[in-house]
Amino acid sequence: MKQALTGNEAAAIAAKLARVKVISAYPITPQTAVVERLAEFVANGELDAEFIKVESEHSALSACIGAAATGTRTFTATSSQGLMLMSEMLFVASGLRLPIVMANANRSLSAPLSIWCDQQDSMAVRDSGWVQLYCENNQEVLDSVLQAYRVAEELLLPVMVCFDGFILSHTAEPVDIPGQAEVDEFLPPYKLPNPLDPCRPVTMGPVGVPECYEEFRCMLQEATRASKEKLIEVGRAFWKHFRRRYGLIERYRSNDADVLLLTMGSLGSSAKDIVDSYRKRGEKVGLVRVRSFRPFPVKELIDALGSAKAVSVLEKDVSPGSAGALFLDTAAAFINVKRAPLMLDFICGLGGRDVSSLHIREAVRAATRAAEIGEVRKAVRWLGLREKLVGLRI
Amino acid sequence: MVARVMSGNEVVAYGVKLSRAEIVPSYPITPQTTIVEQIAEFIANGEMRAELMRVESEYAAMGACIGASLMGARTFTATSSQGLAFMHELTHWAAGSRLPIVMAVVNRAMAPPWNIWADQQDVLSQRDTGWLSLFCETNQEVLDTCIQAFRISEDREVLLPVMFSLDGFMLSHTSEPVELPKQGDVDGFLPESRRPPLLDVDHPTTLFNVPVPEQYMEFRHWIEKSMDAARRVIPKADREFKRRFGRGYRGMLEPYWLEGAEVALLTAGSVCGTVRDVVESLRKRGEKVGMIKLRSFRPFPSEELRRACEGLRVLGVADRACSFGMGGIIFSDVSAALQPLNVRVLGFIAGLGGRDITHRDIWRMFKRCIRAIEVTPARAIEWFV
Amino acid sequence: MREELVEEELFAPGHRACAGCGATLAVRLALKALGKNVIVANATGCVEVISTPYPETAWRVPWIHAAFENAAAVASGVEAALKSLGRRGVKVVAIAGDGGTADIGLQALSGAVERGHDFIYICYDNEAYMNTGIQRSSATPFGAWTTTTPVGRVKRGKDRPKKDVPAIIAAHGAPYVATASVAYPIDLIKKLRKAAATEGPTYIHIHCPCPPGWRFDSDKMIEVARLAVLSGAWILYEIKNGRLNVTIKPPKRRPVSDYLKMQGRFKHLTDAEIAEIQRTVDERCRHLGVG
Amino acid sequence: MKSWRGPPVPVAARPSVGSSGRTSSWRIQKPVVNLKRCTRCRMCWIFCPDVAISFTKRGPAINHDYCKGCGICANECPAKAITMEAL
Repeated sequence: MKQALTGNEAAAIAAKLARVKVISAYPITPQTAVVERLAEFVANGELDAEFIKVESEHSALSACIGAAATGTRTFTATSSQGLMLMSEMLFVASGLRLPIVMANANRSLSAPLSIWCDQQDSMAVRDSGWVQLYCENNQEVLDSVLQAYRVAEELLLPVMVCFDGFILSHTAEPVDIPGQAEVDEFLPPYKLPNPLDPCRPVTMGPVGVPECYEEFRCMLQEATRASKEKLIEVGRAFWKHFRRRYGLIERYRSNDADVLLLTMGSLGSSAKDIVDSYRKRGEKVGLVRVRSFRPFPVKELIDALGSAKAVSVLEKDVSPGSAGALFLDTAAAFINVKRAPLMLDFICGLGGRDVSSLHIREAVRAATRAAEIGEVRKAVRWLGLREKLVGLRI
Repeated sequence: MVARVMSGNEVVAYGVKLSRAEIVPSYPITPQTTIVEQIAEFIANGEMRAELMRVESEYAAMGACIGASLMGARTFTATSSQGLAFMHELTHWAAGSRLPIVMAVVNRAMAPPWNIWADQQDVLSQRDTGWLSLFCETNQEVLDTCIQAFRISEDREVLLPVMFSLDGFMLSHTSEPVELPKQGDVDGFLPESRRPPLLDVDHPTTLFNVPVPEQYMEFRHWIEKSMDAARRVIPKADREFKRRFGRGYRGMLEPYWLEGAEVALLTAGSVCGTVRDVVESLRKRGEKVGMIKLRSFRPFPSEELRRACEGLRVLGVADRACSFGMGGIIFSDVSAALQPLNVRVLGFIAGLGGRDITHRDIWRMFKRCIRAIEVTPARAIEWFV
Repeated sequence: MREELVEEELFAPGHRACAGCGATLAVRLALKALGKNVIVANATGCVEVISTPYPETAWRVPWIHAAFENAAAVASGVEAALKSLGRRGVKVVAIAGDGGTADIGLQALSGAVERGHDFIYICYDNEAYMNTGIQRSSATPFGAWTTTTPVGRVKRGKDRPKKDVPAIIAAHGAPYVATASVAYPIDLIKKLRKAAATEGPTYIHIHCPCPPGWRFDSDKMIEVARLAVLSGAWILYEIKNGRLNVTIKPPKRRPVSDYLKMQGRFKHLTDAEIAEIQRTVDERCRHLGVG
Repeated sequence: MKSWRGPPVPVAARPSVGSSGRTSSWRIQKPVVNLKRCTRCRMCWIFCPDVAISFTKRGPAINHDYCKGCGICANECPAKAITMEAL
């Protein structure tokens, strides 16, 4: 049945539908409503689960690791500073191959302190071995959490479902909530191959001397690569049950486009409006939205962007001293491809800065100009900077 | 100049002593421990006037560094893998607050499985923090980079914390001959250590208040501008160091034997020494190969790299880390920088968790690059187990 | 033999601990007391590193190691999972060293105890970061040499007293807190059995001498541990629901110098410094009602 | 999952004796039990950190594969029935 839900509520309801057994989370803006709603479900008996109200995010993920290793389906949720505090444990969760699912309401990193949305936090932990899905709307948040459990438990990999803080987490949108029976059919109960059990003692997290360490890291890399096919397979299974289609990327009017926008998260919806307005004027502009940033859809992006003349990457994060993470990895995907499009990187929307249609149009114009002159003079640019504030010359 | 045979960790301790660091908050973690033990020795024997804070965790170590640095004291800390990941939230904070702090990262693999040996996963995963990130090939370079790091970090145009990396055990616990500069010369090279405190009862100020969305982005852009400034300051500091002490490291990136080279291998850290040997032996056999030693990972020297790769057909990037679900970490930055040139780039991931990268491994990497001149490789990123 | 001492060995021989290691003996005795139905969450430290080189392990019970500072947090996750699975009769045990308990892991421990999880937290206290090479921790006693509190012209050993973690945990209202020593195995095993029988968070702080770290010959390990108790430097007590009861009262306390003189880490102490340590030990014994 | 090389079990290990091989190579002296003087009080068994002493009907038996020669049993034996001798 359809209901107006915020992103936080969508994530909480998805966790309930997935019949999670142990929730371990620490409140942090803008993720708090996820924790509050789950606490109500447990208090009202709507969800039979243990809710550990831990004393820090580092302990939040540590408790999830303990619970998942003991053989229960676990869930946690956090944002920016919390994600950074638990970043050491992100490596441990993926290294121990525990299928933990986490909802991350994207929020910028401090200092200076900011509670508003950008994707710097989940981007900063892209090397940790977690599958990372970025959602465009609250329906996708709910659906991605359900799909995340299938992907996680079949490949023994933790999955992070990211959605924009406030823009999605606190904005209500109509969301179709599937019935419990349908979800039980789509999502079988949780079975870990080697749980912590006194009847079959096992040692988890031993010392790995150089002679065997690299093999485990190689297996983790292969598992994250294998999660591409798994995400597609689970997306198809989801279409069969719930009639909503999800893949690694979303292509919007991109097949014959000369200029393409490449972005992630809720920025995709605003970009679609701009694409429509250009298309009305007969200009071949399209959009590709990356849903799965890890595993990075190299082949899919080569197919989707290969035919375009120029691509403008719009991303809400930057690696200071280099460029945006999406731009870096997309460039890496195209490095040995003969006919690669020209690429421009636009850093925008940091710290909750609004990315208006004017900014997106500026990105399209820059890409069109680059396509005409056939080269890119300045690859990395910033959109929406207010010079007056700090007397900057861009 | 006093020449002595010293391990990488001892060298860092001497570098910190010569740089007159004042506050050293730190928490022990293998293989970094002998740095702090040596500093404790100096202080206990009155050779060094500094406050060694034995904090209860790496998270507290970076917190203490932030407090000390904003009070104007020259601050140093050192850590490895798990410790660096544990203080990750505060490394972002330190860079965002524009505080000059110098940190030695003795590279060690990330767990699990639990491993204390060297690879670069820990420091390369810190690429978005806003810290400058330098790599060292030899113990001499560790000492010189440590001293240069204080000058770069406290430069008015940069004002960003700097982390410099040395390979765990391969450098940290391996002794090499090192020349120790005299205290007077180092004092001449480094600015006065004491800066005005930002918190002062006479001029009460609030630090790090909350910028609303209309103000936040400009602070991040300021960091980007300081990174651009650092692209000038790092080579300048290196040249100035060479003028005073006779040793220089070609700034952010050192091309090695690229004259007439068709293929080159880019890497960072102590493995560069091995690559130099292999380049030499291959050159004797008439192979047109060379090496590019990456000294500064952040800021990433894109222009210098493009200039160095002008004549190249194929560039191999040997990453001692992996961004799981994608591939090499340095590989992505190199690919973005070399976009305009049509240089083919191959990524290799090798030497994780202390596994040696042998001459044979590097020889095989060069072979793959040479073969890639004609044949486009199926997979751009290959795992060298 | 007393019925407390069961034959079963749940900690296999062949682990890599140094000869005469007190910590491994503490863990061996603890597992003997608790039996097979336990799940161990171990923090990084000597015991973890010496017992689990992949692909072997010395643990004959389920065991998980995540990181250094979260043994108590991982344990609370395991306990919650067991409760949700409706799994009865399995006791969750968190094991960590003094650094992992008093310093880097104190927050996770405090959180887990305050939340009232049903688990036992065992701290094997060898009074410094031995795994990383004998650096000072907050549990290192006053005056002791370590590699980060060296004895030099200006500074001489640790200049702060030992952190009293059992008191901190008791202040959380934990139902059962006790100190133990490897030199008194029966007392140790009885206390662990009491902890196992107690519902809710319990804390056992075991004193474990470390031959390389405290600088004495390995064969004297038990003797040093015993002397710590006989001289009052280490007091064996239990706190049950807030009421303190000293379980082993030495008939006539030995001078603390007998204990200090056996260990190289104290050999630099002057008579004045030893007298100062004697004064603090006397005061603490009077405070806890030990003769 | 099939395409993975290496053991499918994630980073885990099954319990086994001798987790790091014969640690007996570490010792420079070894305990010798004089069964006549031994009173079967088991103090040696209880205080052994390496679980290298087991009890048979005839008294304590030292497992020389894993005894590291630390000397605690000899030092603690009330009847002085155990002496440490050169290898």
